[in-house]
Amino acid sequence: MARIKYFQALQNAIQSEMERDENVVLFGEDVGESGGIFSQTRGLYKQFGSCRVRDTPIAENGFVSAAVGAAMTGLRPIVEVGFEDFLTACMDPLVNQAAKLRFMLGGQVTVPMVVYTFGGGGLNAGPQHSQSFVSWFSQVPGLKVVLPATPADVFSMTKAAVRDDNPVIVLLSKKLIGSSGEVDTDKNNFDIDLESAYVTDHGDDVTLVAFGAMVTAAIEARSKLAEIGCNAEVVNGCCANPYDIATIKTSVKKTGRLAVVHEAHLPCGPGAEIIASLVEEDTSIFKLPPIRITPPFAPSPFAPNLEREYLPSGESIFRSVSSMLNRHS
Amino acid sequence: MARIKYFQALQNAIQSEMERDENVVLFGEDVGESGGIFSQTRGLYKQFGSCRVRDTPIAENGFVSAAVGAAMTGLRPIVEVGFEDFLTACMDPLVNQAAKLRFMLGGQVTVPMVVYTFGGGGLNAGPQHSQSFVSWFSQVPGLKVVLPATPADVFSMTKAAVRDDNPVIVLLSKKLIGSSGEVDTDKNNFDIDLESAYVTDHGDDVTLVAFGAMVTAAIEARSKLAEIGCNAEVVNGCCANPYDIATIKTSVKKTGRLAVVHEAHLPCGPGAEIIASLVEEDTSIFKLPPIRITPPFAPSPFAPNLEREYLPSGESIFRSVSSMLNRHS
Amino acid sequence: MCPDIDDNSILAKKLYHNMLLIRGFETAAAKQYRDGNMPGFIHLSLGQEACAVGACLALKKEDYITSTHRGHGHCLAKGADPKLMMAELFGKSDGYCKGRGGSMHIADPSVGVLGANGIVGQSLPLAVGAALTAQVKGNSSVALAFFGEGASGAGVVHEAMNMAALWSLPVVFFCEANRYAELSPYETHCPIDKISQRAASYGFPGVTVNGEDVIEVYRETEKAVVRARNGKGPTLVEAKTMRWGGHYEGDPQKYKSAAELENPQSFDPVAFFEKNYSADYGISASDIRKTYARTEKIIKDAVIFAEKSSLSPSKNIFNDVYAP
Amino acid sequence: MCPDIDDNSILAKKLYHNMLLIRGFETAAAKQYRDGNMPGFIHLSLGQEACAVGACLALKKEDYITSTHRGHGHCLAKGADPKLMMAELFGKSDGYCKGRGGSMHIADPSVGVLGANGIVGQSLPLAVGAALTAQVKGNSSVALAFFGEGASGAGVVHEAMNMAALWSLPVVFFCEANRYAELSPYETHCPIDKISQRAASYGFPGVTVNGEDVIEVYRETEKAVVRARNGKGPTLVEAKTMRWGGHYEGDPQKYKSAAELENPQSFDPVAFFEKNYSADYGISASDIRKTYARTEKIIKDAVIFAEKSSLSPSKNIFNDVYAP
Ligand SMILES: Cc1ncc(C[n+]2csc(CCOP(=O)(O)OP(=O)(O)O)c2C)c(N)n1
Ligand SMILES: Cc1ncc(C[n+]2csc(CCOP(=O)(O)OP(=O)(O)O)c2C)c(N)n1
Ligand SMILES: [Mg+2]
Ligand SMILES: [Mg+2]
Repeated sequence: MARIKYFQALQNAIQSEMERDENVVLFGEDVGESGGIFSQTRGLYKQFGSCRVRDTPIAENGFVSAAVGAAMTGLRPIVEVGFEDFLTACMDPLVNQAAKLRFMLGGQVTVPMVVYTFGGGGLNAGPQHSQSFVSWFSQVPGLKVVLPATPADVFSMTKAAVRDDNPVIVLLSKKLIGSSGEVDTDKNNFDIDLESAYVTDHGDDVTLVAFGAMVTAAIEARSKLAEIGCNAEVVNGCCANPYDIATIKTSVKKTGRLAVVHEAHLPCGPGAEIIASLVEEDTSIFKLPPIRITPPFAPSPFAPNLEREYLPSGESIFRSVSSMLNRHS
Repeated sequence: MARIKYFQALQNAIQSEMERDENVVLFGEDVGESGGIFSQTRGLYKQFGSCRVRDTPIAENGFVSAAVGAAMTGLRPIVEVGFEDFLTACMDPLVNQAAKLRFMLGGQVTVPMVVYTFGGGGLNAGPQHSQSFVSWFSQVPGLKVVLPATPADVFSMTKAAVRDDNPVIVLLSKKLIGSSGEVDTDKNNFDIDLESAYVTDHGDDVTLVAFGAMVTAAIEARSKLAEIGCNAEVVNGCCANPYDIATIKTSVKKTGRLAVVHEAHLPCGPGAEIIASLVEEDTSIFKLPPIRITPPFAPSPFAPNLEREYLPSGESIFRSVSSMLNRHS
Repeated sequence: MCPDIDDNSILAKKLYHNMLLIRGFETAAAKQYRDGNMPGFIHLSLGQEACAVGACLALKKEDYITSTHRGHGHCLAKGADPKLMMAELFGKSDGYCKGRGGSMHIADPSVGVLGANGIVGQSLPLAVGAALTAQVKGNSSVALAFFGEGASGAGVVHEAMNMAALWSLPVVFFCEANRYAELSPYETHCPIDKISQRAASYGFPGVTVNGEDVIEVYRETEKAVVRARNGKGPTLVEAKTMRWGGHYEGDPQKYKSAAELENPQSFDPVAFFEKNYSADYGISASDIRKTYARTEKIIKDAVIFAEKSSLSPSKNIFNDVYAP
Repeated sequence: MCPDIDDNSILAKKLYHNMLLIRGFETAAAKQYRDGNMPGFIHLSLGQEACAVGACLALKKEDYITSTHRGHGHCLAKGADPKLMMAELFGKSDGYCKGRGGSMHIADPSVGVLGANGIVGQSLPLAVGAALTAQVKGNSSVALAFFGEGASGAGVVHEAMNMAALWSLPVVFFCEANRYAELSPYETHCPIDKISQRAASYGFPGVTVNGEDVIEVYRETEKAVVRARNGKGPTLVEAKTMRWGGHYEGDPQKYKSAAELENPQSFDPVAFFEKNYSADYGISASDIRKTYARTEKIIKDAVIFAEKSSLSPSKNIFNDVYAP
């Protein structure tokens, strides 16, 4: 076990997978000699050389599609798209190529590739550098999508993603880049699958399902709720294609109350999917109306005071959940 | 009133808006002299000339972004992206530019533009030419999204979209291109707003909310359901940003039963949003668990027998709804 | 390295044979389509046979191609099985894609066909990726991407060429400038006469060839392939060719002039070969007849195979969405 | 049409003044950023002043520019108000974007600034759209798009240039090749020495200028603007320039050599002007001192204005998401 940072967990995971399998290559903007704009690829160029670690030109469509072509022919590319906002530039290779090729070509190929990116708000990066597009990818059969919330998540999910024979999108959180946590970096048997949510903190009164950076916020809210005698269970949603409804259902069956927290917008977001999936199976699962806690339906504003209000936080989750409980007690 | 086809309604709407306002221009691949691959722009080049009606090169990113630049400076561009599947190529101008510019520039600009496209299945066009990305755009503040289900819808929604001062995406259905309907093409006061669903057929037993081509299928299912004594209410969802939850709620309050039908995939689709929105307000609104009727979570297959099974149809909606009713009676 | 074409009549015969194979396949497909046996859309390459054949015979089996919506010829020329192709066009279970892909998605990785593709422009970066694999693995494979002059306006084409140049990848970009993109002519898409001039933007060679002349296509592509195989990086080869028919089968082609519609066969790579090369390569009238017969038989068998193949069962729809 | 520069000392003085204004603005912004008064990221254009100024003074007020993440200089040169810009960088309610956009989204349509933009490459098609408006409306406006050599690898740049050529639009593509894109050098992005060569791919003129020399930048851009205004279509102007600092303020610049880090000011358009042109244009040492003082005062006022401006109220977050 070691205490490392979120971005180091990424670097460690890539490094150990590249050591393990020489077909793993890494490319993206500034991932090479410079070591990445957040130092997330530091040392990899030196260790693995210019053939396996490459700086690309600014051509997300082209280099993600090249990753698909490489994956079809025997490499296992890891590709960085620096900001999640720039996935808008490579939707075609992700959705029309990577996700579909295996099915569309009758099973003749596999497309083992990983695209990781830093998304969400918290750094006052403004409307074009703070977005969360997670639910777009929930809509796409053939893709897997994960959202690591801790350095340990980053490490294990990235490694599992590299080993997966499908295209996997790893949606990292910009806000968490410098956060620390315990990671067992020596561990090498990746029995975790990419499709499991997990409970971070147990409780009986209300279930908080959160994704990515919102997990930390939910855990903060849990502490505050404890002060008013509410014992919340926090579920780290982890994956958004597929959603681990089973784990969430187990919790909601117990608590009867649900708040889903995410940085993606409300309409057709992860919260909608989770609530609909639960009620479809059992209309009486909710003792109280479930709630979704998300940014307001506006682009992400730049100014710190505005962004602070905009993003769900421990405080705002606490407020929303306690008013949900009060309204109905 | 005239009986015209779906694609003609589009042509008529564009034509009359171009006659009304000389700032309206049209561009896209093959919309010019050739009149469009579905004849959807026939005659416009001749009537309005090569300055206002232009064939673009194959450059969806570039020409949609050019539409944004034109809209910011005083034109009202209508842009065709032939197949909805190719919107993957212009997500950046739609999401990072058109949708955000007004907000992001502090209200200094408006971006009045329309992007229309033909989506969904039914023509055995295969996995890269049959998709429905509607819920991606439900996630994007600043956009409006409509899905015309009839020639009358096409006519009024397109005209209203052109007059709207926001970027509007009109998701047309490939399958309906040749379908006919009554349209009041002389009507010119477009009091309709772009945010209203409407009931096509009244009923008390179950609410079928459908979008685009699925409205026809739902109406078919309604006839079959009538044969087994079930009186279904069909709601044409019409818009997917925003969703008209009020109209849907009125119906579900009455029937207590809901099936949502769409061509978009299930996870985080319109059905999820509608169900979550309703249950959030009132956990007892559903007498029976609501259902979502969508294609299976796989890419759209080419072969007719496969695509027939894949897409929701009058028959499959009937089966799903009747088994929903049976399971619980 | 491929043998020199000048005194290689075996190769010349193969070029000719393959052109006839494509001619036969496309003609049969057109008929089957008109007869209602083929669903969806098909895009034929009649008139462009010399491009597919000249380019692909400059490649080895271990080399890759990526193709477009107009890909039948490319796939056949690279060695795909006409039976499995035809079955796919019919939407049958024995088709290359089990009926899931159709005409625009024919692929056979076992002979280096990484797939036709319905998204204009994507053939280039996909080939760049395959070339990257070859470079990283240090084997001598080359990737060749087919694309049209319409595709040349797509941004991803520029991105792919730029990346290939920067990384000196073993890739050949092969543009079939067939006068139209969908319903609009070359001039709608390209502000310059020769797309091959764009190679200068990336510092690699570009050449324009006569797409009616399969020997010329072969010779220039072969140079590009050798260059790529020797680690010298990409080349852009542009072939001026002609799409005999419409964009898709059934296209009324109202956008074409009467002259164009009347006699598309004025541009005919098969006839061109017969006229200009058959004597040189010692191909007799009887050889020609035999080649016609042989390719006709192959295509006939392919149609029979496709007809007999069963429909894909819809219960398998979840197969291959995800790899296990 | 813009006046000839050779005997126009008023214009020369304005060029000089505006360079100093940018120099002052960026220097103040850097300080405010380091002092923690500016949130988010800022990308400075110190060293590149001659590009923004030379290009924008070749334009009229009715002309448009589109800019990039490194846009302060462009906006100032085109006439945006330093006060409202600085307030935006502070995230205040009086900023151009009411604090919603920040450094990467400064815009002032009233003087033709259609906005800085955080998406690399999009400045070009947005300018193409503005040029389209001018062409359709038949007025004489021209649009100029700034972009970097890094952006030149983006597909949309190719799409925009191709479209502008095909439609003969009144647009100027202005590339600031400042040696780096983020953390990687020119060679990572461009396989050729001069980006201006790419104009040949579209059949319009391309020229490379010395980005240290504001007069040369002005003169060549002016030719391009006149060409565009006369309906002759686009031009690509590339200025070889230099980014003094890091990609963003605070960038540790580990990727630069010691030599580069030591003396970025070896490339200095302001000093270049003073040395080579001040005498020609009759600009005395006292004029120079006065210009420094005047621009310093403007910037100081801008900072005070920004400091005094209030925060944007978050209750207004739904304003301007949709037009009424
Ligand atoms: C990204 C994208 N945009 C548009 C289309 C629609 N489309 C299919 S083929 C075609 C024309 C292609 O022209 P060209 O590249 O010259 O190939 P050709 O059909 O002549 O072989 C177009 C526009 C598409 N398939 N993909
Ligand atoms: C589509 C997209 N990809 C990546 C980025 C991240 N990014 C911001 S600036 C930059 C480098 C741009 O280099 P250049 O065009 O040379 O401009 P400069 O910073 O040198 O002014 C990159 C990669 C982005 N903003 N947009
Ligand atoms: Mg063509
Ligand atoms: Mg640069």
